Amino acid sequence: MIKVRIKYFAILREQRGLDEEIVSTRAINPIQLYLEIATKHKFTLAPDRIRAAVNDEFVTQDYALVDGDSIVFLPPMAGG
Amino acid sequence: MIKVRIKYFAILREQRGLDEEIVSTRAINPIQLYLEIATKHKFTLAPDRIRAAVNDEFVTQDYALVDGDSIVFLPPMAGG
Amino acid sequence: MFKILNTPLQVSDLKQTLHNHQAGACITFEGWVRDINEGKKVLRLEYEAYAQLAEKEGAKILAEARERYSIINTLACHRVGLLDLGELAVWVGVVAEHRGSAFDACRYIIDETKARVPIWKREHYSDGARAWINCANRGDHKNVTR
Amino acid sequence: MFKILNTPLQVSDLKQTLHNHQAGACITFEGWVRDINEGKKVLRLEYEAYAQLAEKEGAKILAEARERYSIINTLACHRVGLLDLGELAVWVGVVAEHRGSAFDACRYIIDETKARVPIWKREHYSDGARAWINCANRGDHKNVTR
Repeated sequence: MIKVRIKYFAILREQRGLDEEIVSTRAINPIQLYLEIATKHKFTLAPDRIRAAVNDEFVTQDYALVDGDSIVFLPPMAGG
Repeated sequence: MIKVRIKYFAILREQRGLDEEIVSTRAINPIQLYLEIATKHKFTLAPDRIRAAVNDEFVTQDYALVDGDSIVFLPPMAGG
Repeated sequence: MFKILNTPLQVSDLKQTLHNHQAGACITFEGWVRDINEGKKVLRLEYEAYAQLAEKEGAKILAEARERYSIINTLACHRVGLLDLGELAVWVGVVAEHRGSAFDACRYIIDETKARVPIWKREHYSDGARAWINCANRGDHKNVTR
Repeated sequence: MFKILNTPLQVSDLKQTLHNHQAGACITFEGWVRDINEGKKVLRLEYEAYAQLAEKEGAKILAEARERYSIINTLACHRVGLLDLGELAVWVGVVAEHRGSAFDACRYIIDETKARVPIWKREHYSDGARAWINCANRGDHKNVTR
């Protein structure tokens, strides 16, 4: 088990009902973690539509999570 | 012979030394008229680099001049 | 520099910072809040950004534009928060010696910004509904809330 | 509308006239007086226009842009007279629902304006010489006067 901080934005923040939380997880990468929390909180966005950032950098979905990481799941961008 | 008004702009105004004049000419079209005045006033621009406008409309160089026309010889455009 | 701001963008101040005596062309892009999107009447827009990463990725896009195109300077800002119709959401300015590269760079920057910078948009409609744009899941409109 | 003006162009007033709640994108082009042209140091620029025909031909270009591209509105102004370094010589603004057609239309308008609108430019150099641009005859620089 590792502990990571998850920050939520936009539709995920709304569906989760909070801005951030610290979770204990057995997920070894962002995609596993997303599947875990998406099921729990009934997120509507399919995992293939989500990108991940760790410690304010984009990462691939197979990035190896470490204890203390701060992770953000990014819904499809819609700036402009 | 017809009488036409010639208005000068930019390098032609400078080389002619005036803004406009009325001339009597036997030229039947703009290109003939330009050759006539270019020789007389030592204009440096070759006739193939000049366009013509008559009565505030672009015309082709074989436009048939009529008495009272107001003609402008246009040096190469350089706006912007 | 790519800035995320939560206050109205001051276009003349932004453009002022780009002034340069070598520059012959300045192209600006402004993204305004429109009243209709895909047939639905929009009352206002809400933008939200992951600011740290947005400014970092935005700066990367500006650096790419400087490498790809012959430009002198560029600056971009994106506003976040609630915006009314007609308000300025995003501004991109590019100055260059000649216009061709300024047009190309400006277009590159706004295209890449929309694709890569973590900013999200929620439309507020006249019927009271709100929806996060690009977040419908397989077209089922589950993202619309009332 | 395409205007020839002999006073400084007021960009915010110009852009204001293009505001529209259907518009999602506004592209502007500004042509500024540069300090160097083809290696020569420029002190100031002098623009002269055949105003009646310039405004008529300019309006035609704007109408062509509206026909070719899906845009909502467009406006262009060109200043004449003596301009200092950094001053704004020409302004083109285009608003559209979407940015692609606004970029294309803006580029079309400035390209066509430079090619077709009867406006002439004389550069004043630091050595006291002046030259009408594009008027050298067969490269002999006879148009340079001191």
